[in-house]
Amino acid sequence: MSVEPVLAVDDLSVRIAGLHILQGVSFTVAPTGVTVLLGRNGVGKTTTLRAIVGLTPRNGEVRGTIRMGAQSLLARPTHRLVRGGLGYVPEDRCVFAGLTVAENLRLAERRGTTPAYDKVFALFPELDRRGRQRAGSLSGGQQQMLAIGRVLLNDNRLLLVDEPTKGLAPKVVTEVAEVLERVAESVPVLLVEQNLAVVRRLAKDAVVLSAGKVAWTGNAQELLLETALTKSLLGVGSGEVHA
Amino acid sequence: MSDVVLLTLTGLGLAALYFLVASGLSLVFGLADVLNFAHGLFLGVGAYATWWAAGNLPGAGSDGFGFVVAVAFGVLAGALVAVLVELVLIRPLYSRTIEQVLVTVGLSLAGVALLQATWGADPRPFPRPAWTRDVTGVLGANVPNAGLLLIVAAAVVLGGLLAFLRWTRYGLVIRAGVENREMVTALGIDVRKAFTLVFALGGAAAALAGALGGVYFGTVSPGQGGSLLIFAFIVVVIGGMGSVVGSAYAAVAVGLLQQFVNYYGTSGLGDLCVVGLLAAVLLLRPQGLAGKVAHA
Amino acid sequence: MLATRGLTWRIGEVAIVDSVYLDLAPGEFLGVIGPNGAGKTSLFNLITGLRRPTEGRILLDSEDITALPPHRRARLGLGRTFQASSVFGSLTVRENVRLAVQAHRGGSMKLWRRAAADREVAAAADAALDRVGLHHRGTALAGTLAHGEKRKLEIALLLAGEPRVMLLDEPMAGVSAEDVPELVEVIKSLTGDSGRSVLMVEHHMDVILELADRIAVMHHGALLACDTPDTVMANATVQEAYLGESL
Amino acid sequence: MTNSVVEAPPAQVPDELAPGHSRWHGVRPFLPLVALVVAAIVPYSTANLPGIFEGPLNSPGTLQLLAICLVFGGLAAGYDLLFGRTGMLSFGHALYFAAGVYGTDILVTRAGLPLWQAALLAITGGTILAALLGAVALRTVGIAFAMVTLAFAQVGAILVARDFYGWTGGEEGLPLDVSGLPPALVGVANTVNLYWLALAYLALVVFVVHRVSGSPTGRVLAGLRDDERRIGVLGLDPYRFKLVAFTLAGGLASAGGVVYCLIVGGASPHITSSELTLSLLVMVVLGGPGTRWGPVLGGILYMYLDHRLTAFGTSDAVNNLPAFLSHPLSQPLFVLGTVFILAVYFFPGGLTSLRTRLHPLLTTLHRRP
Amino acid sequence: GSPQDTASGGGDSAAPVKVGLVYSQSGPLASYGKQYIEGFKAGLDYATKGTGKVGDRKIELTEADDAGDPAKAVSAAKDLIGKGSKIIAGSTSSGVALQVAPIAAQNKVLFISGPAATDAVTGANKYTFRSGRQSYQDVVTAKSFIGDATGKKVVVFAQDGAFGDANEAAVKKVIGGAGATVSSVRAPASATEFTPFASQIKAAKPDLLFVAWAGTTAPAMWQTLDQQGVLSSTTVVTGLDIRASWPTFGAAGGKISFLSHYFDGASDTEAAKAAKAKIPGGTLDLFHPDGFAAAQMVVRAVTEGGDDVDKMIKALEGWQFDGVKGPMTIRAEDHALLQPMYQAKLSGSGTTFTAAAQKSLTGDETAPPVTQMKG
Ligand SMILES: Nc1ncnc2c1ncn2[C@@H]1O[C@H](COP(=O)(O)OP(=O)(O)OP(=O)(O)O)[C@@H](O)[C@H]1O
Ligand SMILES: Nc1ncnc2c1ncn2[C@@H]1O[C@H](COP(=O)(O)OP(=O)(O)OP(=O)(O)O)[C@@H](O)[C@H]1O
Ligand SMILES: CC(C)C[C@H](N)C(=O)O
Ligand SMILES: [Mg+2]
Ligand SMILES: [Mg+2]
Repeated sequence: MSVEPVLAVDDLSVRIAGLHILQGVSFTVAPTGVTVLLGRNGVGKTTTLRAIVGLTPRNGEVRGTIRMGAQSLLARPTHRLVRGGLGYVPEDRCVFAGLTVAENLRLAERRGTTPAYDKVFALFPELDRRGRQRAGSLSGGQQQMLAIGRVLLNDNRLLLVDEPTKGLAPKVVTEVAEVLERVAESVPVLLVEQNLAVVRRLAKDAVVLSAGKVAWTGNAQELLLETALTKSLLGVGSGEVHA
Repeated sequence: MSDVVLLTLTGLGLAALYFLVASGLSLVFGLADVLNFAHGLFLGVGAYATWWAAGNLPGAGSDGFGFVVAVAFGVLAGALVAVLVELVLIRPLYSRTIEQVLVTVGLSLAGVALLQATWGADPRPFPRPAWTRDVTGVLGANVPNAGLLLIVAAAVVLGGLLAFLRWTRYGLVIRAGVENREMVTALGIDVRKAFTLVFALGGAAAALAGALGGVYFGTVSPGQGGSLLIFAFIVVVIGGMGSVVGSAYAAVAVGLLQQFVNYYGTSGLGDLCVVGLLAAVLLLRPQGLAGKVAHA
Repeated sequence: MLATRGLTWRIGEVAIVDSVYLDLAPGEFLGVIGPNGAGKTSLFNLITGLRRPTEGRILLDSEDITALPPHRRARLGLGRTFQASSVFGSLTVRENVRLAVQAHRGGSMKLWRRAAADREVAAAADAALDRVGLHHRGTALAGTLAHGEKRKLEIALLLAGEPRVMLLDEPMAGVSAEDVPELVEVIKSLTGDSGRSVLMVEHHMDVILELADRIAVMHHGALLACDTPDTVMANATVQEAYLGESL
Repeated sequence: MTNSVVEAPPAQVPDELAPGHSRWHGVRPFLPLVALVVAAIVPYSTANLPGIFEGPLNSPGTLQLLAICLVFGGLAAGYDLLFGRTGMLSFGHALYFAAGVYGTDILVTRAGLPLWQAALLAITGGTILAALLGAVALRTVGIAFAMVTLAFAQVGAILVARDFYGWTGGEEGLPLDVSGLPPALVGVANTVNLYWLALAYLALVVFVVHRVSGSPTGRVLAGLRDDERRIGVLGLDPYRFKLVAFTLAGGLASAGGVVYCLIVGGASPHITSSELTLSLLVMVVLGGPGTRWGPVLGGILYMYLDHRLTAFGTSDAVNNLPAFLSHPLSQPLFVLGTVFILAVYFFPGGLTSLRTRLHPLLTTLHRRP
Repeated sequence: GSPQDTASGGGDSAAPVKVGLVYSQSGPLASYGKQYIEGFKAGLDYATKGTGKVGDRKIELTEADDAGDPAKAVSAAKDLIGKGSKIIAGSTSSGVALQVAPIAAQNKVLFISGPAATDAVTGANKYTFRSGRQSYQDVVTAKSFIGDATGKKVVVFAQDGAFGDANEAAVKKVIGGAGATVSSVRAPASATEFTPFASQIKAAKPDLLFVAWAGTTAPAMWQTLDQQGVLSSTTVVTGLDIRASWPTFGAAGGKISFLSHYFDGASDTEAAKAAKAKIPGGTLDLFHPDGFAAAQMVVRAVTEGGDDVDKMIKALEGWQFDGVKGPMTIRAEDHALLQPMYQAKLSGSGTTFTAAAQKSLTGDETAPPVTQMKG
């Protein structure tokens, strides 16, 4: 590919508390569309995303290079990275339980830009209706909507999204997938996802991790078509992908 | 009648002092989630800095505008020390409550000892305007002016803090940051600054309490802050942690209760009643008067 | 076996759970579906006693358990998993399960015994770990497990208690595609023997369809339908409110 | 504020529940015994440790200091049963200790009971007090619990200060009337017996805490520390288990009070202060919460510093420094406070974490021929 | 062998005499402690005529800090006794004195308590002496302010606890015994707001108010009594504290009648001149005489008793000597130290205050009743 990638991860190693969790991971994220990061539980997908946004725990150690355009991301504080256009939706939603929904959203507003409330409320009308409810009392799915809504308030150069459909009702899964699809039209997305149906719908490129290393990279749709490959990499035949 | 007026107004003065001490504590404890046992040190710094300024700082003095300058200097010093403490000692320890306890306990021991090493253990007369020693007649009661000064100051601090929390974004950032600092940074906010600010405010409020406490007690001594602290803690807890308004209600309740029980009951009963009130409030409403229900 | 009678939980004016009548027969597998926020987790919280209902009763073996605290209900054979994994993070995986086994078998209030010496507990715990495929992680601290592994540990904790009625709150959420079939097998095996009943919330429809004898649909706190999978899937409201157009 | 739940102490697997796998596996169980024997024969040594102790190891002054340290080692270990192992942050533990001290003192001095009866009554009383107050306080959790326990302890402090019927001696304290005591516990020449008594107390507490932590109940306590709701859903009543831990710890503290009363020869209101509870917390954190030896070491070190720094402050080494250094350094509390702060940054996880942190160094040294 | 062999003083006639001084070098009473030790050193110099020796034997002082904590004091005392000190002196606070006294008796060493004011040290045991005044002597001095007590109304305002109890009891005995009706208003030592107590006192309309209050809240207490008009409505008596505290009375200072243990200029004895010449700063203060007297007693004990504690006791009991305050007598029956006491007035403003003696009372006039020696 001749196009400059928006994100280039090279030889990324992460150690936490003595465990060598990522061992020389390299991949790139294309400037358009969704790149999906796949792998079984515990291979280090979340660890990878967190290393990119600079959220490796204190007792962890990161080596290698991560670049967005010409800029190195390592050793820059998270809030700078995010203000520079790196949006992050964490795995466990991490909404602020003690704040109301509206306050959660207000917090995500960035100075200097107009927050796109209309866009967010169009996608998730629930968030508008529940503005005064404490986020901690939202149902699991509602919290996920809030977490995604929060990053969509702003313009981003790259979105990192960790398992956004986990625990969502089928209908909402579809909706989230649609949202991400639309978002991906304007912003590249690096997505961690277990739901292969969602992957099939969204993903352009795929990176498969296995035991802390990259096991496969390439076109996502091709991956899903090749039953043998998906079976060996992900342990499921593409036919078994649940609808 | 004049007894009741006198007890009420002096009780409110006492409440104002508690509130001034508690407000900074509540802010730091409730918002930054730091059980700050070094709060007494900030009080001491404020008091000693004011005392020092009145005697040594050009333009400052013990009366009129000079006194205002001296108090301002004290408040500034308190804020500065608090910021330094936050930057150097607390910053690496957020969300490690227990280590914070160790550090702030250490700080309060070392800080008070340092004050004592520098200025001695004995109380020093505190510079203060002459009118603060006088009384004002209210409905036949001789109400000390120092108490009235405290009430005014407490009202101003309460209003200021509420405005800060309600109308600035910092309030929101801080509340979110207490829950999950990481996630706040992941929204592109430099949460560290907000927390430093909380400490600065907490330190300033404490220093003001220290300076006005000096006016009230007429002296300043190294341990003065510590002795007020236990009631301030009680006020913070009764009021509901982190709720400035709650602290204000609780301070009034505690101040009046103590005053009236001490007058009509036997000695020592006032303190017991306050402790009893604390236990009762916590058992019936563990989140404190103004606290919200913690979610399961 | 388990029944709710007009179970209602209100916060202010809003009914989060709204007059739910539910009957779970011995050995039955009842799937619970419904949009996010329908009140499924809340229903579980009411049944297990973490929340008190504002109205209605809960019956276990036709005995009224509405007023019992959570631990008494658990003692009567009610076990659950949590939607957000809640395991004992500072204990090892194995200790987690041993604790659950011990809680179930009684004898937890023994201050002067050596816990490690109880071979029966250890054996039962290892069996439970084997069953969810976590044996090799026995010595890891539960807090450091990856998400999917925590879900399995949750199930192991549940298994250890040998409950008669199990409430599973989205056990598949976050489990990697590969492990889903395995976990489905585990859950299936739970119900095969003895008259054990299961109430399971799950958004993975294929899993629900594979396991459930009947499906209850919740919507805005109320029970919209409770019927065989085919009937429920055919229901237009369910289609519209929950499933949407399939991917 | 939502976050009213106290964060559990840093995750530590209780030694007893952790898998054992070291080269020392075979020897380790005996190490505590060896330590006990060594500690027991210390009074036979005339070794001089200049700078560390004022006199030789067997001098009364040194033994007295060591005895106090040992009692606090035991007290901290008992407190850790609450804090490090069950995750309960009590700010009122000093109350039960004080109940032991004042109970013994009052029963011996004011009521004239023989020591063994007084001790028995004091310990029983302290334990019952812990059970009663615990039963009330445990209706709350987190910071609220900490504050209710603090409030109870504060009531204790007020009652002692009030000096009802002259029982407690108020702020002056109550010297112990030794006329009815066994002669072996009285007099400077018998300090060694007090030392052994303290050692026995420490050994008892460590043994009990260790035993309980490794028991089925201990497992539940460790679970409570992580997730109380989960324990309930597993079919166990959290309240009962917490009350048992609270009562047991209270009883151990009362027993410590009896020993302390004998060592110091009286009671003074210092021990009812909220600072003492706070120091217990500091001791445990200094050593390493939830570990077997951490709290013990923390308690011993804390008390050692607390007593010895007064001598350090007046030593020539300090006095000869320039004023801006010698003035603060001659304040024992300044040095003590500074030590805490430094400890947090230099030994995070407590003294016991030193072992793991030094491990790489030791192994490299070992490999050298 | 024995696990612990106590070093013994030995009978070597040229060996130094070990004297242990346990007092507050740090903590809240550090200033009192400082005066004590300055006084002690001056007294030692005076009593040994500058040699620091008794006969051929040097007096070897070992100082230990108790930081105001009896537990630390007991440890220090045991340490010193273990190392062969036959004499312990010091105890800045009553709590320390009361807990060290039994240690002295258990180990048969001499204990000379310092500034600790509690009456309970007197007659505590035959090994215990005191070098300062006791609460009872304060109260007798206070009584001298009202002349004939018959029919007068006296109120005691004191803090809760043993110090307050002792003062209240003493006033009831001394002034009440002389025909006055005595009532009391008590407040917790931790109180910060004194209006309720001031109101109670005012409502009682006393002829004499006796205030026994120690601690850092004292200035606030005085200010409140002044503001509520208590000071101007009756005779108010209290003890005069150290110089550093004088400015904290502010305007209230002039309205109070002070009883005084000592202040610079209260006496003009030989000892006082010697002490003044010797101590740093040259101004005597409240507790310098206590240290000075303690040193005189130590020298006397060693001179007459050598290493024999029983002989030391014999030598001290009934001994009369000239201290800083004037003639002092150690009463043989209970070791009370009979000494002059003073009435004083404070004047001045800002930071410069001076005390002036109004009257001095002799040791016999202020003698406490004889107590039974307890052990
Ligand atoms: N703070 C930590 N301390 C110790 N080990 C950790 C920590 N965080 C993660 N790990 C370990 O790193 C490995 C990778 O974890 P990670 O969360 O990145 O996996 P994942 O691919 O996101 O899995 P999942 O699909 O379950 O979310 C796991 O084995 C996990 O136990
Ligand atoms: N404590 C509370 N206060 C206010 N509203 C609450 C509270 N707890 C739950 N709710 C509301 O009740 C509704 C039901 O929540 P519940 O968690 O039971 O949903 P759910 O069916 O489990 O959803 P999901 O599938 O997303 O987990 C939600 O709208 C939620 O916001
Ligand atoms: C130093 C003095 C104030 C001593 C005090 N009177 C006491 O007995 O404790
Ligand atoms: Mg993950
Ligand atoms: Mg749910």
